[in-house]
Amino acid sequence: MNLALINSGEAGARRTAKTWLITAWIAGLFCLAICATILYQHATATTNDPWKSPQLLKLKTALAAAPKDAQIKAQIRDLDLKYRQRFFRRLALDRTGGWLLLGGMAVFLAALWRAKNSDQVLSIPQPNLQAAREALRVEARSRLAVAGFAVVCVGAAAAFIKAGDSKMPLPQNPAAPPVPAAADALPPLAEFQANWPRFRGPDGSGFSPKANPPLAWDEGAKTNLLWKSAIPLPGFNSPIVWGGRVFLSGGDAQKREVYCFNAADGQLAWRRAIENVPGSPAKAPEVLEQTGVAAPTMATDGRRVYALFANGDLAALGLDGAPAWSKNLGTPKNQYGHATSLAIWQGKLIVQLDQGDSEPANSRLMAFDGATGKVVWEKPRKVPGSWASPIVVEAAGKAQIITAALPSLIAYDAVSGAELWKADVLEGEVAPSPILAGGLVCIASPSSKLIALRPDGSGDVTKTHVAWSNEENIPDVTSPTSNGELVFYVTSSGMLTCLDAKDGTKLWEHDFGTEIQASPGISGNRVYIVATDGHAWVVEAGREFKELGAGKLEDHFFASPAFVGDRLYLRGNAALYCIGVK
Amino acid sequence: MFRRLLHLLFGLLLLSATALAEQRFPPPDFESGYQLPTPTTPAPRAGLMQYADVVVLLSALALALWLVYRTRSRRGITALSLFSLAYFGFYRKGCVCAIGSVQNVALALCDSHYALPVTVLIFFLAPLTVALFAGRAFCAAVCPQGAIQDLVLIKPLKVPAWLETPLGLIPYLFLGAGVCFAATGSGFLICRYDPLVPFFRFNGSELMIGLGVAFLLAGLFVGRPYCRFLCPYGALLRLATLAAKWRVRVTPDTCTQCALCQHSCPFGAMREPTGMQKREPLKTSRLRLATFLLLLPVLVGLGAWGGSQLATPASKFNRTVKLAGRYVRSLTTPDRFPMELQRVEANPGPVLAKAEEIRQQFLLGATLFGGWVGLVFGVKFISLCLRRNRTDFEPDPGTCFACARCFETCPSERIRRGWIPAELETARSKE
Amino acid sequence: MKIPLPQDPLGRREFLRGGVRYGLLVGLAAMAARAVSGKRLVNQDCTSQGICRGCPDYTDCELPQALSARQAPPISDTGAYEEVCRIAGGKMPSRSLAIGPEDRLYLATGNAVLVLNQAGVREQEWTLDAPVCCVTVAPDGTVFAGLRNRILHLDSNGNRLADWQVPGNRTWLTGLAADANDLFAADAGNRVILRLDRAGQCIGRIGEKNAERDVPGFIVPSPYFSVMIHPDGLLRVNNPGRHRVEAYTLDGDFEGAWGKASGAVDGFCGCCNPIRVVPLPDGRMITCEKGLPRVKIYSATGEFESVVAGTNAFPENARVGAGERDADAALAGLTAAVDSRGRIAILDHVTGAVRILQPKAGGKA
Amino acid sequence: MSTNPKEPVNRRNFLGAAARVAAMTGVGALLGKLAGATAAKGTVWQIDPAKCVRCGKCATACVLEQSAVKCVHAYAVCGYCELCTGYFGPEPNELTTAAENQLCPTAAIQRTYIEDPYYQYHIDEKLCIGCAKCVDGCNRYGNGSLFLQVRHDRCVNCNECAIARVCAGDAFVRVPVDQPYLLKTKPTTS
Repeated sequence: MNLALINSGEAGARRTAKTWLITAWIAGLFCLAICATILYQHATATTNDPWKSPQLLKLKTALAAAPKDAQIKAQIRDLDLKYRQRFFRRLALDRTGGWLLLGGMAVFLAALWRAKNSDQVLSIPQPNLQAAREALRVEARSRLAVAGFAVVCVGAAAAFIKAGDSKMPLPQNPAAPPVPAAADALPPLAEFQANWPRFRGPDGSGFSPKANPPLAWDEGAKTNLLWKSAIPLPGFNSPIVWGGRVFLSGGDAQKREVYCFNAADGQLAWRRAIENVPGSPAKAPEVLEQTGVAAPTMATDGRRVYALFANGDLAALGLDGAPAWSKNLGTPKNQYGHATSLAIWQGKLIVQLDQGDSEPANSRLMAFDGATGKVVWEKPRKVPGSWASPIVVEAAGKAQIITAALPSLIAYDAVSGAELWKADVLEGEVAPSPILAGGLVCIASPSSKLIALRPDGSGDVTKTHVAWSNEENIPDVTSPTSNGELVFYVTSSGMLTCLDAKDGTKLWEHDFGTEIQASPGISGNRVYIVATDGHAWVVEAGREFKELGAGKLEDHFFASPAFVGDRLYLRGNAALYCIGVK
Repeated sequence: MFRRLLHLLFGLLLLSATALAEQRFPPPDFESGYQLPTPTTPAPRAGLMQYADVVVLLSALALALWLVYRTRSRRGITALSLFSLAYFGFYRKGCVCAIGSVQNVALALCDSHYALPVTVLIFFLAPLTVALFAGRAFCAAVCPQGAIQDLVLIKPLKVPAWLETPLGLIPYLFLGAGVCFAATGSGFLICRYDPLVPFFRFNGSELMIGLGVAFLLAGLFVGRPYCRFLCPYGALLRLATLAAKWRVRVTPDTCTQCALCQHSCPFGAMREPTGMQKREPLKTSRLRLATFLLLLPVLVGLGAWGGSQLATPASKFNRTVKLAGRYVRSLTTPDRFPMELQRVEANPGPVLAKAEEIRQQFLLGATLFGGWVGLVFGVKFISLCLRRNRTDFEPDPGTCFACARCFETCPSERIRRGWIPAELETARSKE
Repeated sequence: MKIPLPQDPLGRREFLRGGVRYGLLVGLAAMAARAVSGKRLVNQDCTSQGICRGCPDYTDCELPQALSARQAPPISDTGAYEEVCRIAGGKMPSRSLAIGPEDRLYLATGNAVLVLNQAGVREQEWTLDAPVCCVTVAPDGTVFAGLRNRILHLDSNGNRLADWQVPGNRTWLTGLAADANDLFAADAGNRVILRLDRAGQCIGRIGEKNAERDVPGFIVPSPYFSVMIHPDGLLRVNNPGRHRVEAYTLDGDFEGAWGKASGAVDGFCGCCNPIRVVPLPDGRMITCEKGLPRVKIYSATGEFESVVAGTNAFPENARVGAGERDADAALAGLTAAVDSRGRIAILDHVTGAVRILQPKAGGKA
Repeated sequence: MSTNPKEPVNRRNFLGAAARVAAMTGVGALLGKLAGATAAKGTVWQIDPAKCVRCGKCATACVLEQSAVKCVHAYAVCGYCELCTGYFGPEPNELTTAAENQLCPTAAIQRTYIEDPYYQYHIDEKLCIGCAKCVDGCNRYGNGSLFLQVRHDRCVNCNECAIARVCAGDAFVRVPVDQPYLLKTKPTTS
């Protein structure tokens, strides 16, 4: 039965349908034409928008080179006008084109709709005899299709996870400054010098030319004490600083740990116990309480931090605290406990491991590859135990490692470990470390004299290369410090002496009258002296004594100060202190 | 109310106080009597006009209900569609719409900084409430996106039922993703990837215009592709119609089972009477149902696990997280566009902390999203095993857009309207 | 035959009853949810997601802390000067710097004048009742502090000796200079230099546009205008709109000018520079610029000599455009002052830090 | 709850009614939860000039081909300079309105002489594309009297602003519809 034909004549309907169809075609073509025009305009115009046209830019550069060239000016004006007109023409076309397109589409749809309607033949569908079976099949297929779609979704998600690199480049502790990705390249020298990467600063002389900490502080009056953070385990090592983090180690008979504090707020960013070190002795070494197991100061190359303990455990950790490698060097035989700090040079970790009471016994100097912990070279040393820390200096065209032990000051080539020169100038228990002062290596022979040597010799230079020596107020524990021009040193009883670095003449002395165990340091033109009882003085690094300021903290201090930026970091027995201007 | 009044008073006080305190560095003292112009500030559409939109929305919804249930007029529905397209589409430029409002509601629920405009809440709730009682009248003729697709539908082709089922799941997934992104403050995905809005504005990115053209071209042959296979609000409405009290009924009288309505529906929404379907052995279907019921929690669990894996890569779409990541990378490798990093570099702490917080939110959000995806699939499997008894042809309320096309093809309706003589019908029934 | 509609139309009574029931349901649920979730006020922060309520107020903005926390590189690489000391800034904007007896620094910061010793230790803090725009120290050690339209005369301990109101509703003081008898005040609002005696009486107006006396007039688009007494006895005033430094006698005769507009190192960059000119004891002059923040030295006759500190020494200052806040609260800018030993102190208005530079050893300075 | 008395109460109707009640309870709960978080006033997008870093994305990221963001000139803040760094490029050839001297790529700034030595700068909004070149010049060196604002005669107020999404300074904020501009000059002065 054909119901539709009841309403309209067949032939008439066909004719109308055809008319509408033609209309639809025309409208459709019209729409296409408009689309094409708009697309063409976009394609030609977008690259030459007045603000990004390379041609215009080139002309303007040319004009800057030849400011008087009227021809270039004319060209710029023409081109500028042309592009601007084209740009605004395009905008206008887009607007009107939109409306025209809308109209065209309306006509197109209406015509198609009419064509379809007048052509409509309504007929009752024939009953589908297969319908029942098909329904079941469709259901089964739908289930399959849904399952297939689920698989597609899982695949897409997996691809998304894989492409999106599910590691988040965010630090775990947002308060801590993020750690630069461990790259094989070491940080530049400037960064090394801007930080405080080892015992007594970049070159081991306790001198920072650019740091600018405050002149005065007082814990009681809460002035210039930025923060104070308790240190979990004791240790006599000094803080080192790298990239907004302060590193320390601490330990007792049971545990040895490394701590990292955020320089910004003093929060303990992480602490890592050094344990399960291969070959580590089960028994804690016998050490004096005044030395402890964590006397050696740590070192860093900006990629990892290194820590050495009195039981011979040597560990490398990432800046985020992740263990890199660790090994045991054998417990050094030392009647007080091992105290020599680590040195670092171009990614190599330098360990001076002197031991034995009076007889030399297995003392050695070792260089490790910082990244892997492999021994690069190792040199035996015929010296007994010492407590001075090595420094690495550039002198006589070589990188030299200067070590001090009874009875010699010995220099080694940092690259190969070959011995360069030695000077038998030391006596007593060698604790003060050597420094470089105005091109001379300066070393205090405990309580006897301060000697400066020219570091350009070879072989035994005891008789040939001593530049000067001075015997006044010589310290027994602390090391001297120098800004290259002057040398300062302080005795345990609190006598500060200033010498001219050139010839060793004494310029002045000043008695603080209190016990001082921490080596002094120089920041800019100021000498910082920290006494054991928490008093501190800031003295001008000048040829005359002039006190610039003073500080007071409620703690006991043995560690050397660290200067970074506008701050001073001090390790007390109980806590780490950050001095700076708020 | 009282609080608001207080705020107003306080604001006024503050304003006058600053006016007194303010003293600007004086501009040059012009000798020629030049007067300083003031910059123009063309006003936005007045706030009250938003409520006009609400009134239009509610009236259009009521009118659509009336047209579907009382007059049963396809012509009326088409006319209302044209009006909605003109008003909500070309006049209001497609913003704000019910589809996008889902995200505003999600954001308002999760972010205490965001104030949800009342009008947006009404745009979200009104069509949903209507759907709870009377089906998708909103889709029929009020939604401009639906209207434009309905109007371009010229030659409907049938999408095979097995294909329609999985494609019909996409809206649920899109809804989940859209809510997850909005709730974490990472942006409005649904608005960003609405392919039809660029038409209303005569403007848009190349990608979105291209997508829109593709959808409209497909819409010439496939009924409402966006509504059926993408629209997340449609997914919500589909859920709401499960509870609908009134449903669209094709025939005003008894169904003659002529199947004309099934053929007339371009959206595959018409369900045939179950009497025509073959039954499987009861045992098979029960076993299958039991399997899928057991599978449901497994799917939800798996989905949740998978979702949690998505959290980190997905969180990188958040601006703050992206910025924090760029900042961290810039510490080792220089950034190509450092201008954006300036505000982190000045003070990285809060940004990094915020990024971490958002990442945690994403962990929760993505896990929930994954569970939701598992649930959608599991429920779909179960529903494919269930069979309801139908004696007549009737539209599936979830997929029916109440477009009124089927009414006019029903012989009984045509008789009711007097388009064909009743005698013919009685003659046929005697046959 | 008329077939009825497929569904019975909904009766009015039934509709109302249903409406009331569902309405009650929704209301109850809403109240319950509200009670459970507690009251929540929409936060009033301006965030990209949040809504900003009320008029933004730019004037009361403190300096962004983050800015002051940043560390600018030391000045050493460029020019003949090197940085020897840096005094960190506070939270409030600093606008002016003067150096007095014993090389004390007088810093106009917020509503106060801070007195610092050479090492940067704060010795005194004189809190005044309005933001201090400019400060100078007279040869006798007393201090003049300029508020927007007032001048306070303070003794060396901050006790108030006099408080002069400067008439005119456009008055906006930005620079002061004092010799033994007179006080010169740069009024940026009226584009004039006022000459005041020790009683606070205005005894001369210098630099107003006057064709007869051949005075070109000052162009001062923003509150950066200063006056200094040169060792040769003339006044030196920066005329930012003309990109030059002008010389006037104490009586207001225009004596000449030098300077040119250019982004190159020997010119003054942007639209309105220099913002300050400070003579050295030997007659050479230090100029400060904003936009490209830099401090340079010109000879007594205006030939470019050297750069004291370049743009990269003031990264924060270079980044903060004046327009980041209301122009009144213009932040960018530098102020220089010279102490008795020939060292130059530079105040960075943005960070509030003072850098002290001394001539490099062996360098030509 | 309100099943039609004429309809038989079968399982399907009962389930439907129960679902409706549950759904409406959910709607109520949503309303209650959002009760304190709604605003009767609508919001529009605006640029906070204090945060704008002049990155130039306003010109390209808007959904409108010619951006709804345009430069606004606060005359009261302007210095009326002859050498305007918002009008002239760096190191201008001459201080004239010739194309080679202008910074604006669409020549949307009109420079007019007022009196010696002052010039007025006026934005021709039809031409401005919101590229922020002049804003950068003016803020870097000058008073910052040129700044960007969303112009509400053009803005379609998208639910999610396409520029806000990419804004380098995170300067886009939603502001109440009755205070739609964040101008540098306040409406009142004493």
